[in-house]
Formats: sequence, C-alpha cells, structure tokens
Amino acid sequence: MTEAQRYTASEILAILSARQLQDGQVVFAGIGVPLLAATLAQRTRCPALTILFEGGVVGAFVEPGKLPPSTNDQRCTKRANMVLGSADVLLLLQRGYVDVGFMGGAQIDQFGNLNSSFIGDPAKPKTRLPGTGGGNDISSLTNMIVAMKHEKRRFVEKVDFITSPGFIRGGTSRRDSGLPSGGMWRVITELAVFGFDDRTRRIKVLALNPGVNREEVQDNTGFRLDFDEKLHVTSPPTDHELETLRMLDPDRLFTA
Amino acid sequence: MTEAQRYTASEILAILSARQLQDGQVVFAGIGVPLLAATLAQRTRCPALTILFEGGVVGAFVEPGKLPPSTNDQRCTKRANMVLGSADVLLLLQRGYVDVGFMGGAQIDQFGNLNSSFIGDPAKPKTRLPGTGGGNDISSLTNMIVAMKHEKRRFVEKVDFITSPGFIRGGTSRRDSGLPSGGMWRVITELAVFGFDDRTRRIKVLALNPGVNREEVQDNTGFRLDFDEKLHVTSPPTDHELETLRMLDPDRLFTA
Amino acid sequence: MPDTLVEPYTRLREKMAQRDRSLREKVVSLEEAAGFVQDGMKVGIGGSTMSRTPMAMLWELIRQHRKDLSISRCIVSTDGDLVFGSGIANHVVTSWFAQGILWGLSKVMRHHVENGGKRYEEWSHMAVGMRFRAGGMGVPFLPTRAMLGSDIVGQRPEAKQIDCPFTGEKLLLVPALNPDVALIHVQRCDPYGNAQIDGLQFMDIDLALAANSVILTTERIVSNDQIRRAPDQTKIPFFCVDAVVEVPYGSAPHECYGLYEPMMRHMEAYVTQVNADPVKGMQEYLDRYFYSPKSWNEYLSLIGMDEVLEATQKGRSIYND
Amino acid sequence: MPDTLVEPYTRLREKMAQRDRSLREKVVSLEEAAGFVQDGMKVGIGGSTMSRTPMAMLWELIRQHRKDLSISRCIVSTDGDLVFGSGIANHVVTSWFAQGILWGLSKVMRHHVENGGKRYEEWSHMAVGMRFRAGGMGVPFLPTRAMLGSDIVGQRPEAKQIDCPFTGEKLLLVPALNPDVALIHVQRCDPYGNAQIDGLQFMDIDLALAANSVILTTERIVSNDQIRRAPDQTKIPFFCVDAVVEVPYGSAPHECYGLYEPMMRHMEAYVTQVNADPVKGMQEYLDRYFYSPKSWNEYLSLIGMDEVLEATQKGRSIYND
Repeated sequence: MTEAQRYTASEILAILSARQLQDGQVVFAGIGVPLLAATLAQRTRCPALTILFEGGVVGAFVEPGKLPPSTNDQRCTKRANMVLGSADVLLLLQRGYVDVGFMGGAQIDQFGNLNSSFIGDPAKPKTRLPGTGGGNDISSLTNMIVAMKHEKRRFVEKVDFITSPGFIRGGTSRRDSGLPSGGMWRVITELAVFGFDDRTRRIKVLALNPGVNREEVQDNTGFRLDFDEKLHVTSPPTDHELETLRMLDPDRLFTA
Repeated sequence: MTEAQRYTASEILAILSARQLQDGQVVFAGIGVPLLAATLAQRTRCPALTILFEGGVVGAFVEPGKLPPSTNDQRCTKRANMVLGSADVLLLLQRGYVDVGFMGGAQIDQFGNLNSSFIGDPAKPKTRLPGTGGGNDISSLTNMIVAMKHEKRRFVEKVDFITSPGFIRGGTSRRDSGLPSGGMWRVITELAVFGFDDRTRRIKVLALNPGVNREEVQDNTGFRLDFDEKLHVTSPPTDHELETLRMLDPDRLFTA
Repeated sequence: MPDTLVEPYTRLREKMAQRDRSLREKVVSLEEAAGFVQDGMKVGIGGSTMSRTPMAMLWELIRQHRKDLSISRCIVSTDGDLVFGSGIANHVVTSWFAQGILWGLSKVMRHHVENGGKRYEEWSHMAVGMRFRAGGMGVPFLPTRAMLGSDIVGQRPEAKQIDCPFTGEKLLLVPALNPDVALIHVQRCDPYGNAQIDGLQFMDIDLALAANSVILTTERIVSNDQIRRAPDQTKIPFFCVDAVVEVPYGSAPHECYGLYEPMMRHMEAYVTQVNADPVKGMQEYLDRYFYSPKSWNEYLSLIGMDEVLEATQKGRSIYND
Repeated sequence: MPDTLVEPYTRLREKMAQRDRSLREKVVSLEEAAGFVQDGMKVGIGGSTMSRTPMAMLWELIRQHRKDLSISRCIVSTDGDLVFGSGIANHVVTSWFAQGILWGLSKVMRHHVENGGKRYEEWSHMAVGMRFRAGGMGVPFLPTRAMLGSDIVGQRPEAKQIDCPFTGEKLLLVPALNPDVALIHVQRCDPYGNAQIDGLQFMDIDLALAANSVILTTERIVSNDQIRRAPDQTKIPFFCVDAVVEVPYGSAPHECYGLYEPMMRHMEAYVTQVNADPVKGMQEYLDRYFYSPKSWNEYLSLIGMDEVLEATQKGRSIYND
C-alpha cells in the first residue's frame, strides 16, 4: 500500500494540523477540521489542551462519533469546563487568555489574510460567502493556525476581501492597523506546512507533506512561493493518529 | 394616647416613604428605611412591587424578622426573582428598567443634592463619610425618593460635596450636566413630605406630617423653605401599616 | 446609514418609560404574540445557528406575512433563508449566514443578496455581541480591538475608529443596537417572563436587555415559586418581557439545549430542496411546512414523530454521564 | 495620577503571555498562596461588604506583614479597616467604606484617612464595576452615564468626559482596572480553579478576568468531573486562576452565601472595640485574632463554635422553603 492510499487529503490535513498544537495550550477552534484536529490532539499528545468554541464553550471534550454540526450546538459542551455567552468567550481572546486560534480558510493570500466574505467586487459580488463568524475576532486577537484545502484559486496573491486579517500588507502593517498582538503563525494544507517570514511577513513553505514535492506545491499556488532554508519533509501520519481520527469521526463528517 | 405617641419618628418615616410607591413599580432600594419601606409597601398596598438591591437582586421578597444588614447579604435574595452581578443590576438603571430609586440621605440641599462623602473641605475633610455606594448611580439614572432624618445640619442650602446629584444648581443644570433622565422626586422626613418645583427645581413642602406645623419644619431646616400652594396634611399611619412594619422589623433594626 | 443608527438616550428612555414593566402575567398565544412585531421593525433573534432558534415565532410571522423586517442575530442559519425566502425581511445583521457548515453556501442567501436586492450586513461576531451589549447597557457604543485592518470595517461606516484617550491605541467603537423587538426561545420561564436558560446562552441576555420589547417562547411555563427557589438561575428578568408563549419543540427543526438536537434528516431534505431552486424550492417548502399546517403541532407532525423523538433522545443525552 | 493608570495593551498581553494558563493542579496552602501577593501590588478583593470576603487570605497577608498594597473592591467593610489598621495597605478604591450600615461611620477608616495619610479613592459603584469589566474585556475604558454633574467626578481626573461620537451626548469614560492579583472566595472549585459561585456574584467574574493573577480560596475543592457535569454553573474559568486554597469558613466572620451568615456577635464586639480606639483597639484585635492563632482553625475557635454554628444554621436556611 502506498503512502497516499493510507489516508485521504482531509485526514492528513487534520493530523498535521493537530501536530501544531502543544499540550497545555488554550486553543480557540473553529468548526470542521480545526475542531476535529484539536480534539485529535487532545486525545493523543495533549490531554491538557483546552479547547474553546465560539458558541460559548471553555475546555470542550467532544465525544467520539458525536462531532457537533457547528460550534454553537450542545454537543460542543459535553464534559466542558465552562459554558458562557458567545460575546464573553470572544472577549477571552481580547483579554489574551488564548494561545492560539485555529480555523479553516476559503481563500488566503501571501500575507495570510483570509477571505470568507466575497468573491469578486463586494459592491456587486460574484459570490456572497457566509462571512466571518468568529474568524475576524480570532485572527485579530491571537496567533493563528489555518487548515485549508490547497487549490490555486484558494491560494492567491491578494484576497478579494480581507475578512480575517493576517499580516495585511506585510511588514509592520498589521501592528500599524491597531492589531499589536497575534498574527498568522501556520497554514496547513494537504500539500505542505507554511510559516511566515519574521520581517516581510510573507508566507513560506516550512515543510512538505510526505510524497509531495516543491513543484506540486508551487503549481497549486496562485503566486510565487518561498521555501524555507531548512525545508524538510513532514513525517507521515502514524497508525495511532489515523485510528484515533477515524474513531473520532467514524461518519467522516469532516474527513470525507 | 396622642398621635405622636403611637409611633416613633423612624416609623412614620418608613410608613410615609412606603406610601410614595405604587403597585407594579420597579424600585431600586437602598439599605435601612428604604429597604424596610419598600418591603412594607410590598406587604400592604403593592404586592406587585419589584424591589432591586445593589448587591444584585431583582424582585426581592424579604422575610419578616430577617432584614438583611446590608443590600449585599444573602437575606436580600430570599425568594427573589433573579440574582445577578452588582454592575449588572446597576446597568438596569442606566438602561431605564427602574421606575424609582429610593435611598436614605445624610445631608441634602435646596436642589436635592445629597452628600455622603465629606463634611468640610474634601481636600482636608473634617469627616470622611462612607461615600456613595450605589447612591450616585441611582440618583443619576432614575427618579428619586429620599427618606431621611430632619435636622438643620442635614438640610442645608448647599451641600459640602455633591455625592448623589439632585438638580445640581437647579433649572436645567442637571440635564446640562449630561443627566437627561430622572432627578429628585420626593424627600420624606419625620416632619414633612417634599417635592421640587418644575421650573426652578428648588425643594418645597408638599405636605406636613400629622401634628407638625410650618414653623417646626422651617426651624429644622438650614435655608428658607417654600410651601406648596396646595399644602396639605398627611393622614396618620394606620394600624395596619404600623402592625405590618413592626412585624417586618420586630428587632427595630431600622426603626429604633 | 440612517441618522437613527444609535437611538438618542432620551428617546430610548421614553420608549422604556412607556413599557408596562410591572409584575403581571403575560401568557398569550403564538398568534397574539406576533402582534408585537410590526412591518418594518428591527427584530433581534435569540439563539445561534441551529440552536434555540425561536422557530415557532418565525413560523407564525411568516404565516402572517410580515414585511420589511430587519433581522439581527448572533449567527444566522436556515432562519435567515426563511425570512429572506418568505419575504418577511429584507435586511440581516450578523457575522455568518449560511444553512450550516455541513452544507456549504446557502443558495437562498446568495440568490437574495446577489440578485434580489436584500442586504446581508456583516460585522465580526464579537462586534454583533458588543452592539447588543451596548444596547443592553444603555450606552451608545462599546470599544473593541477587532475588525481593525480588515476590509469588513471598510464596509461599516457605522463603526468609528478612534485613538484611545487613555492609551493612544487605535480602537473601534461599535454602535449600540436596540432592536424594536427580540424573539427568544428558552427552556423554562414563569408567566411573568422570568426565564431560565440551560447551557449555551449565546447573546440572548444582552439581546433581551437591549430590545425595546421581548417575546419569549418557552418549552414550558413554570410557576413563579419555582423560579424564586433558585433566583441565581434566572437569566432574563420578567420586566424585559412583553409576551410569553408556551410552545413545546418551539425550535424545531433546530435544537434546544438538553431537550432535543437538530432534526437532521429534515434539515438535509430542506437544504437539498432549497439549494436546488432557491425560489421554487423555498416556495414549496413554505407551502408545505409553514402555510398549510393548521397548528404548530401539525407542523411538528409533518417533521414526523420519528425525527422528533430521535432528536429528543439525543438532546437529553447531554446530561448522561 | 500615575501614567500607568491604564496599562498599554501590549504590556497587558505580555503579562498574560507569561502566565501559565495550562490545565494543571494548583492547590497550595494559605501560606504559599500569599506568595503571589507582593508589597506594593494592586490587589482586587472579591465579594462585597460582609459577603464572600476572602478573609482567610487577608488574615494570612496581615500575618505576613505585606506593605503598601492598593486595594480595590466592590464595597469595603471591615476588610478595609483591617488592611488600613494592620498597615498592609495605604490605598483603597471603592464606592463605600464603613464597617456596615448598622454601625455608622468607621472610626478606623476616618482615623487613617483624616489623619493617617491613607487614601480612600471614591468612585460610583457602577464605575468600580465598569473599571473591572473594562479590565476583564481587554479594553482601556468603558463609557457610563453616571457620576456626571457630581463632585465625585471632580475628584477623579482619572475619568474622562467626552461628547459621544455617535449621539453628541455627554458620557464619562472610566479607565480599566487590572489588579496585579485578585483574592476571591468561592463555595466550590476544582483543583484547576474552575469555580462555581452560588447566589450573589458581585463583581467577582469581571475581577477574575481583569486581574493579572487570581488566588481562589474555596469552602471545598471538588473534582473536575463534578465541574464538567454542569459546565454552565462554572463562573470563573481555571485559566484565570493561579492558586487554589481550601479554607472552610474562609469568609468568617463575614458570610458565604448558602453556607453561613455573618457572625454578628463577633462583628458587634469588633466594631465596639475598634471604634472606641481605632489604633489601640485595632492593635489588640489583630493581636488576639490575627497574629496569635497558630492556624485558621484556631482563629475560628476564637470566634467560637456557637457563633460559627449559629451562622451556619442561618446560612443554610436561605434554601429552605
């Protein structure tokens, strides 16, 4: 069996995303792969990971096979440490209690800005997307991990609309806009793991996923990519990671 | 038995204060006579009176003989409709949910301003009083009833320090200060019931307590008093009022 | 941007002074309660996404053909489809608007916003919360540190960026939102409207305090005595509330915490039908589930006993060890 | 007025980043917990007046002779006397400061403020709450409509009056207060610090979120499993909390909701003694009740079994029908 057959694109996305989290962290997770990946981390390497959901949940402990359909459903609260108001859980971000935010992305650009509002001109959009949800708040107020599908139309030089700010126009522009804290930290796709240059704040490839080469990543990206000097190849999903993931999402709600 | 022997000064103060409340009102009550008088009103004419306390209580229903020693004690919550945070119960005033505030007073002036902070120069006070508590918030944000002892040193032309605003310097000065709502409505003492002139906002006697004459009120007041054109004499406490009051405060905690 | 974006304090207070805030029973029928919602009003909706949606009240308003409502809500799900698709609303204020994350984009929302002249006004999630909170506090704005630097703020001239007078930092002031009426569904309340909410509260407490009137729908009406036994469990005080309606399963097909989960087969069928044709599909759905039933219970019958009881079993299980 | 009135956001965030906010057990002794409070710190105190005062923690700090503390609290009662009289604090921020309404003015407060060079900084009650709330929200200020027109605001250059950029109305902006450490007493928490508070919350939730560290004293420590069974009852999340100390009757002689009422004979005797001579009376009180006992339980013994149990009977009765 080849490496690529052992897991789906969604599965490696979830597993590599989970690996970005550290035990003891406080993570604000969005629905979908972020929720699943955070729960996977909690059930494997990070038993003391504290997961927050925008519905108003602190210290979630989601049940295997009962993944919530959104972060505003009662399933999110199962064996949580605390349930509070939606605005109040977001204010925890503003106060600084959260180590890392973790969301999916529909469209991202070279400075890590995310668009989930408009395709085309906002005044007369080709497509009206669902909008920010908690995304703008999370990305404005803490360090971010984004897990998303790698497609050329999703990885663009400049997003049509900045819904959730990354580093805006790079350099110090994020801080200059009034956002002194946080910023984009990692982007995970089924092809690679990305970070951001400390000075220019431009995205760069830190590691290739197993079986993926530079060209494949560049070909699926809508702008010229930088590769880190210490570029390496991520180790493949372990059996334990895959088994745990499949136990958590047996119906493949978020890993289809 | 003469009228004056049937009840103490504190008792008539509590009873006449209670009469100022109307059934169905939402009243924010301070400790002491206000708490007692509001409870008396609730137990006599006003079963649907809703009493708020600054400790964070909505719809209090205080038990006879178990008057709380402050508005921040658990006794305030007995059979209440709701318990919430201290700031949140004050915000109900700001939002406008409260019909009337009801407090005691240490020193009042001709425009209904109250002082509970300093006797003498605030920079080097003769006496440092306890301070505002909820008083400033209540009097800034709703219509006020004040129940207090009638003494010359307490009824002064101008208070040493405006802790809780009445009509400030009279006329439109309260509104001009940024307080468009509320204002002093009634002052009750063991001698008389006072209101305020609609235009000048100066205090005036509306009614004399039973057995009290104009001179007695004026003699105990530190400035020239106006008497309302329709000055009348308040009807004396009924047996039912007195009995209910004594049932509520058998230990004479607030009616000594 | 209307000049009434933030109601002047004196007007807000005048409206409040006119409300009957006395302790009184206010139990009415769904039909009667709908009378509190008039054409053109700003309507705040409680719950979030598929949770504690005041669906029965929306169902009744759609049946009564309200018009030109402006809706605001924590997060908007199929309730948004329904108010746009039925034509009762032409404006939605929220941070996220789709049917649910499982189903991608809402073709209904897209149709009405991209072609139909209806407005989806987007704020950050926290900003929506702060707007309700400011409204509930009786202040004209609250300061926040989100939305700065994004293009969302460029779309929102209603928000004002300032330099903090204390620290010099950039801040965004978001304006108070005081809906004319709020629709909130709760697990329990008494006939006066003292409400207890189990589990996720979302933005409902701020919304109740902010609105100039509140209609509560409730899974059950309990006695005032029961409320008074645990006053620290009361989440909404009665004097915010103008009408109380007892409607079991009043959030169906959405969930109500601890009682029932979303009725997912119905939701799936709904999404398939309306996304296939946002106009005709929606019309057929409304005809069948909204306009035809004689009562809310008949609507529930159309969803079906199997779905309702399955959702109930799942709902209760949140309390299982 | 110090230029650090409101901490710059970057500094606030740096302090937070340095805190260990991980899910970990943090149960320590009263002696060890006191180590979180250093001379000169801004200390926020939970509870109000005679309710849920973190008395055991104050008792320990007084025994350890802390100095130059700046205290802030919802409403200050005999706790204020004790921190001034013992010399651990020279500054109190609150809206009301006396021993209790039953006893008139505090001679101890008067002595130290009128003659002793200690400061009682007065704000309106709501303003104190808004200052903690701003601190807990991570914003530099909150707008309010109180204090305007009064002389209190004249004493408080820390507050800024503005014309509202939305409505033109006069508003007062009160600055955020982020204490270095908060001392909060609760009925129950787990070893991580997830705290449940029964009954009156006062300003404790905002205070816990605002402070740069929190010491919880608790009537009892329960399991994390017990907390997780009713997560909507958790009022303070564990990551705010740096130390947990189990101290039964930790508010004595003040009350703890549902468990014990104030121990009024002790309070009466205290007030009589210290008001007779705010210096010598206080010194004798501290010698007898604070410095001499070997343990908190010995302090409770000095208050006496009769008082403690009578207060307990009264405390429990709040739940009686």
